[in-house]
Amino acid sequence: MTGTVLAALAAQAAPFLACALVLIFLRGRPRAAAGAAIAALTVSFAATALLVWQVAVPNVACGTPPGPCVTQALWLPVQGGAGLAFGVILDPLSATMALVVAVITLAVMVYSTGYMHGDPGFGRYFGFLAFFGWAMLGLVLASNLLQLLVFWELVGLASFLLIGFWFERAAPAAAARKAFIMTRVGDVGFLLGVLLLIRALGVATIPDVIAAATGPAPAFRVPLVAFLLLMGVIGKSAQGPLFTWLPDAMEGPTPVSALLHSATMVAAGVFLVARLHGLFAAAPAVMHGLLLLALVTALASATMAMVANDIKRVLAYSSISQLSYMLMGLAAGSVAAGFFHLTTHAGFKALLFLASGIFIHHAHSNDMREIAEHEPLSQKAGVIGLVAGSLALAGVIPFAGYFSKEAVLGAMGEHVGGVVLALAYFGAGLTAYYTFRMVFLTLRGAAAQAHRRTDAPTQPGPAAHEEHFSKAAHAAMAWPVLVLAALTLVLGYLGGFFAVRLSPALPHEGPFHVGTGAVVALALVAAGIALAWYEFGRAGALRLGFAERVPVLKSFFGDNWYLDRLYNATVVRWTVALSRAAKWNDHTVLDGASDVVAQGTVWGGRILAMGQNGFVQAYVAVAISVVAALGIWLMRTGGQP
Amino acid sequence: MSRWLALLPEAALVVTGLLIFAALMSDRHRERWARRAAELGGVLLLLACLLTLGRSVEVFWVTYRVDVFSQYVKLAIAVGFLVAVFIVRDGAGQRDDARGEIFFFLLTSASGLMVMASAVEAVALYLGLEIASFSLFVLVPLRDRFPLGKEAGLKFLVVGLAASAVTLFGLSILIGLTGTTKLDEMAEVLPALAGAPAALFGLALFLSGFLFKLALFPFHFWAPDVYEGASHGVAAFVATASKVAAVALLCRLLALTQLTGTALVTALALAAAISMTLGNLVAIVQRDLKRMLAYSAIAQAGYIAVGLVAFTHDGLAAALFYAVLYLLMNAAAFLVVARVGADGANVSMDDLRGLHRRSPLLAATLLLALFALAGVPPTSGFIGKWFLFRAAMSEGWWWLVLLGAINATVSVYYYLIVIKHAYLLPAEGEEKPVALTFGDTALCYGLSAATLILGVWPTLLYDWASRAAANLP
Amino acid sequence: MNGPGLLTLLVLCPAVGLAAILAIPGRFPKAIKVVSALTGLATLLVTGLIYAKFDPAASGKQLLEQLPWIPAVGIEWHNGVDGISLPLLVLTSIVFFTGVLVMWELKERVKEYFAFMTLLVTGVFGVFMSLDLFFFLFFYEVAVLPMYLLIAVWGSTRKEYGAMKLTLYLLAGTALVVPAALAVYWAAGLNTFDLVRLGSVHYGHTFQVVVYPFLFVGFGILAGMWPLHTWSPVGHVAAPTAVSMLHAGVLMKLGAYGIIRVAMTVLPEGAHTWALATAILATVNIVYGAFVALSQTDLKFVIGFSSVSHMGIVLLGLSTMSQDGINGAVFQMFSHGIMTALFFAAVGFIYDRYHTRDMTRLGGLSRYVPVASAFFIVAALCGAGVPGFSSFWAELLVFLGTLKTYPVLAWIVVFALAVTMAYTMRAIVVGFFGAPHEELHHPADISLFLALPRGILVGVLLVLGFYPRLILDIIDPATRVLIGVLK
Amino acid sequence: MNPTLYLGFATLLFGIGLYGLLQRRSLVAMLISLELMLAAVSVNVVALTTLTGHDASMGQVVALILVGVAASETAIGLSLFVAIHRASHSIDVENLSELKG
Repeated sequence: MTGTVLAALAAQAAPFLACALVLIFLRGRPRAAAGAAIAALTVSFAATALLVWQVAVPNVACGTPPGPCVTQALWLPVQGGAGLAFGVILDPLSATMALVVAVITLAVMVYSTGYMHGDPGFGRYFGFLAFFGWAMLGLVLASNLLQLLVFWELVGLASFLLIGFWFERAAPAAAARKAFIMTRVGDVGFLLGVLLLIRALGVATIPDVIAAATGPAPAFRVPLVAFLLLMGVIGKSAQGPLFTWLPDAMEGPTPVSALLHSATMVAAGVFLVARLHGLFAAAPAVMHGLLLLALVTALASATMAMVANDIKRVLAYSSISQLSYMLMGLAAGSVAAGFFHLTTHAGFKALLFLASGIFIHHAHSNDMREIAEHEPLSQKAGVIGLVAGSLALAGVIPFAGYFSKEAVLGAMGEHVGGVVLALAYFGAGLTAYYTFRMVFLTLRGAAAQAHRRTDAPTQPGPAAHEEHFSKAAHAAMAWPVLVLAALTLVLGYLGGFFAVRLSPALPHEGPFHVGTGAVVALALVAAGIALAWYEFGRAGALRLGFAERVPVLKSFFGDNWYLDRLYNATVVRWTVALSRAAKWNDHTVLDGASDVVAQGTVWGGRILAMGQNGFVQAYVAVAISVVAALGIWLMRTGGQP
Repeated sequence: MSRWLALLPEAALVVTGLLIFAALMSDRHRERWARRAAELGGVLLLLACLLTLGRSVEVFWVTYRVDVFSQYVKLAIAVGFLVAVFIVRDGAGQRDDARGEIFFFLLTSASGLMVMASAVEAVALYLGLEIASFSLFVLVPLRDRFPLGKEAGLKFLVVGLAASAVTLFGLSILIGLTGTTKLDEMAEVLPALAGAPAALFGLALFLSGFLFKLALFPFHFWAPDVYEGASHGVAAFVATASKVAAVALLCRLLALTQLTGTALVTALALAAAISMTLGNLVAIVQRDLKRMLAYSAIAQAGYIAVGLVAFTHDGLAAALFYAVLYLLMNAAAFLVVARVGADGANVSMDDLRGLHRRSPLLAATLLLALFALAGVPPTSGFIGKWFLFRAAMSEGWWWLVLLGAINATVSVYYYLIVIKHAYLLPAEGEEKPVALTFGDTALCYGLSAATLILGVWPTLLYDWASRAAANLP
Repeated sequence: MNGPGLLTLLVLCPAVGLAAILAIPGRFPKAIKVVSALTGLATLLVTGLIYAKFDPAASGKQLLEQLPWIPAVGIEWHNGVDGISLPLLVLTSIVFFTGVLVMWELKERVKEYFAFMTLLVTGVFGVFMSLDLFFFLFFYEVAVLPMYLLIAVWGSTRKEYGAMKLTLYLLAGTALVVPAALAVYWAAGLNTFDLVRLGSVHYGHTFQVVVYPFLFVGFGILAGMWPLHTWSPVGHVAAPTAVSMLHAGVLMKLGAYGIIRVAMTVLPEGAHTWALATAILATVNIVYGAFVALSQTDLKFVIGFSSVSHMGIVLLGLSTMSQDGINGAVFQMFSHGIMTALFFAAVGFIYDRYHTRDMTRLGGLSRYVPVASAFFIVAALCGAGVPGFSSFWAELLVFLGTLKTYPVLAWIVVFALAVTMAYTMRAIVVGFFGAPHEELHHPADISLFLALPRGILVGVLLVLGFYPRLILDIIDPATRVLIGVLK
Repeated sequence: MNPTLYLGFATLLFGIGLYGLLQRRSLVAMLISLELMLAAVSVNVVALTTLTGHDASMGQVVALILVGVAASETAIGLSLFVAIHRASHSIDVENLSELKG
């Protein structure tokens, strides 16, 4: 076992131990709990940093058959194969992703010490966060597809627990349930895919799988497997038909949204595609389907973001559409582009959430218009974070988002082009529009006071526990925001780094070039921002978007394109009906049948009992006649039956 | 001289008879003296049988044979007699002026049964049967605290006499065909005639008297009425000792000739099937405990017949084996009945309510006895039925075995209802605890222990049974 | 021919405990409880010794002990364990021990209760170790019967109906098994009930095809096979906590074990002939159970039907006749045993405190009894096949096996997982999340002592969930032997 | 001469007795019919043993024994009937059908 492997194990072990410690012993001791969790994640952070230093920077490629990058031990004996070995895989991709996860988790934990201050479930909260940290790192470093699936489900579990953290309120509970079930629908496909792989290969070590898929004669139907695996991706990364759980997931605490539902967990799907890019590339049709699906999702979620008034929902929709962009990049064939966007997005989207968290915490409301009424500008860190993040999200040069989105669009330009490309660009414009709609709605409240109903009920300001809300807590919330804000300026320059390490196959991508595409994109972004300014930003703006003016669109966009209604009207209703039918069948038909048999037996007894009618002569008659009958029978048959 | 030692049990019978007779002569405490005498005699009988177990002689011009078979059966009868005497105790439920007589007639009946066990001559056999029956004909109607005792007695009498007439008619045919009344000589002649319907019919008619004692369909009708009508002790004797004798005699007669493959076997199989089914189904709807036990007895007779239809050594051994087990478990059940209904009145399900608190010991005894009757391990009923079914299966009676197994399941239903009353339902009104003498307690423990031990380790008894079966012609 | 050893000792433990309990006067309930707990501890200890002496590497039966019992009919006291029965012995002693602790607060008729419980356990141990067909069925029924009183006396909802139904169903099962067993005995013609020797005989094809269904259905009833499963939810709902634990946790395994040990081992051809049919039945079990559970409101009913569904996975694994499938099935038997025990233990606490199990009348429990709720949630997640708990691996293996033998069924079953998740989430969210009902009077959270047994169960689930080889390395060799027979 | 005639006669007698046993309502009449059945048996035995060349004495012994048995069962029967009559002032079997089911 080399040092790197040890480091990888340590990175996973620390949060796991912290989680166990906190959940079992420290639930009632907030400070200790937070301390343990943060300490653990610091360890993970150091370890993953070491990994990056040892693996990613020198670019230790992971050849096939698995070179030194995979270290594993037999975990599950299965028929027809060496059995499934679990371990760690160490290559630039996993190392970098691990670092990203560690950093964001750590940042969010620090932030949470302030945000969750005084919450009765404080200890439990940090236990869950540590649990998530463990699961996510495990997912990233998993060397075996099945192992990855295990952690995949565990992060789902963490998501369930954290969305439903405030379980006493109906909404979070329902949201948590929805999230778990919906992602499970996708995961079922994932599981089947993995099962098919194991059945076919007898192993599921990632490099082997890729080798088998890209080999001359794959032992399994690659497109089928790829498709099934994508189901998992779609569920986890909230794409296409299965995205509606993500907006609801915003019922969780804001730091959770920042960590799980924008930066890391939902990106797991994207990570999986990058991880298995070889396999997916071997199924071009599926990849093309993914590309289109992602494109549709991107635009659709953008439209939804244009009409939402809940700041977190806006961010959620934008997360969906950004995830789509990552997938588009991957689908277009460039791991580097997709993963690059994942990294930058992790940074600035976490930043946006944390920043919005500051406002929410301040105004005790998610509604941007209400936030606007509580001197948002007083929250310096929040403002900085929100603006920086928005610039990055909108893709304004020189913020991180610009470079990564350029990379994605550039990669698409290389491979697809045409209408698809055009729409992708258009989506970028929309992004800029709804992002700055958010910014203006949130921050430019004062400018619009004049034009708004004066009799608006003004919120009673910060709530009770604001008073004893310590300075330390404020700092705890401010610092991570500022750090991430700084990162948004830095991360953008990692493009080359990723290109070299993740897509060596595509040399020409080199350091990302700024070409005509970039100009177009910037132009669209500018247009989007301008429109947002006109509608929301300028003094005396109506603060009403063009989409919101059309009632049909407003309700259609605002209601997830009626997808939830559709599901409730079809899948959910059918399932419930089916289960009712089954229940009826069980209680009425099956039980009824057995009861009938029992009753029948008893009735048989009653009837036979009538034979014992009390008349002795009848008894004798029966006896004698039976004997006589026997005699006759004997005579007839001559004694042989 | 030593060969006469083999007749020790019979001697014991005579002595006991005289003792009881003398006791009845006395005019003060005659019941008590009679009981003492009977108990003493019972013990003597038991010892005598144990002593003579394994001897074999033939006396009285080869009409009376003492061998493993006969002594095995006599031992069982002795046990049955002794237990019955215990259960009778002070003869509660018997007409006051006839309380002492119970013991005498029980003894005569027992002696009849013992004669049956040893007789190897048809007329002697028949006489033994009648002695056994007539004593009971006398005892049953002498019932008190139950208006219908006489009716029960009448039904017993009429059905019994009819059966005996049929038996005799069969006997006459057999005599006519074989020209002898000695079973051995018949055994030599019959195989030649085995095919002849007349011979089979004669045999069938001759068997009917013993089917009557066993209460197998179609001669079962008397059982429920008599069990319900007779006092507890008498019913117990009818249900235990005479059952064993009947089984034994059926074994002896069926072993006479090779019947396998004849229509008679099919007939017996059908009788067994009907008995099991009818007994179990009708038992479900009974409320009176003794009547329920009567129907269960009909079903049990069916199980035993399942073993008999195999007509193999295994089958006969299993039947003899099960007969003894059945004697013990049934005795336990009747003991509970007799003690719960200590005033001599019949016991209904509701009288059992709250028994587990009124007398845990009796409740436990009942539980074990009923589980044994239902054939549930670790009680002896399971292994007994296992042997019976095993034997039947060996001759390919799979449908009979399947039916038997299903019947066992059905029977569990009504046994559990009884157990439910004893263990689950609270007593209405105040719970009156059940008084038990030391003897009763000992008997409860003894019978329960027997049921359990034989259920787990039946080897010894089964060996005797199979030796007895091997001893049949 | 080696005489009685550890296994006999193991089956004697509860028997002796039973005797001791009977010896203690009923007015010392505490003493009786202590004795029962000690009995449980003793069984744990002995199973520990057996586990220690057991050599996973060596395939085939071990710790054999053989002793002529009724030579005349070829009945022997013949015991042995292999990789299939060992986990089940361990399971039994764990569930028994925890079950006793769970019932610590029992008030009424303590003596009888623990007496019957130990009797039940005696039977279960006997079945899992017996290599003689007679004693197998002997103990099998010993285990089945005390259920009636245990449920009818100490149970709750429709207890008499549930108890009677359960008993009759199970005995009907044995009514099918006994004739079949005897038929096999005579067909072999060795005058022995020794399962090993009976298994070495080759029976005629027709015979196997005809007799196998009797054995499969007969045992299958106890394993909760559709459509003869209805006794199980009703019985579980009626039964008191520890009895539900033992019943769903251990007794239902007797059925599956019987199918492995008797039906499949003795009549392999029959097994092959009927494999598809049984697999389809099992699939119905899984899907149907999940759907019914989805619309139940009584928590125990939810668990009951989830048990039906999970036992379906066991049956499916067995029907695949493949190594993965059978490995998974046995693993699932173990893990489902622990899981259901935990389930019922958790619900039992809630029922004791709230006197209702209707999830719509509960709600928000996690707020007031977080630990007790956590136990339920853990069990539920395990049941939903979330990784990190042992069931995940078991189900995975079964699916693998099925995918090989019956791909279509595998797809159906895997997609049914979504439904499983749905009813699990429903139970958790409706019963334990959401706003606490105000009218409920909320008790104190579960005491440390009562949490202990549940904690043990959780521990087992987690450990095996983390490292499945702990048990699979034991099961696998035995399965290879079985596969060899089935070939 | 051949036994068939006697056999036929005996069977007839048995049948008559049976008919009486089943048809008559008076207990005494039923008892008499039973006696008829036993008599039929005696006829049978004697005839068969005598005419089929076996030793006739055996048959006659059996017959005598049967007479004795018949006598004893009559005694028991009649005593019971007396008791019944004392109790219910009737010996009609129809009235004795309380025990049923």
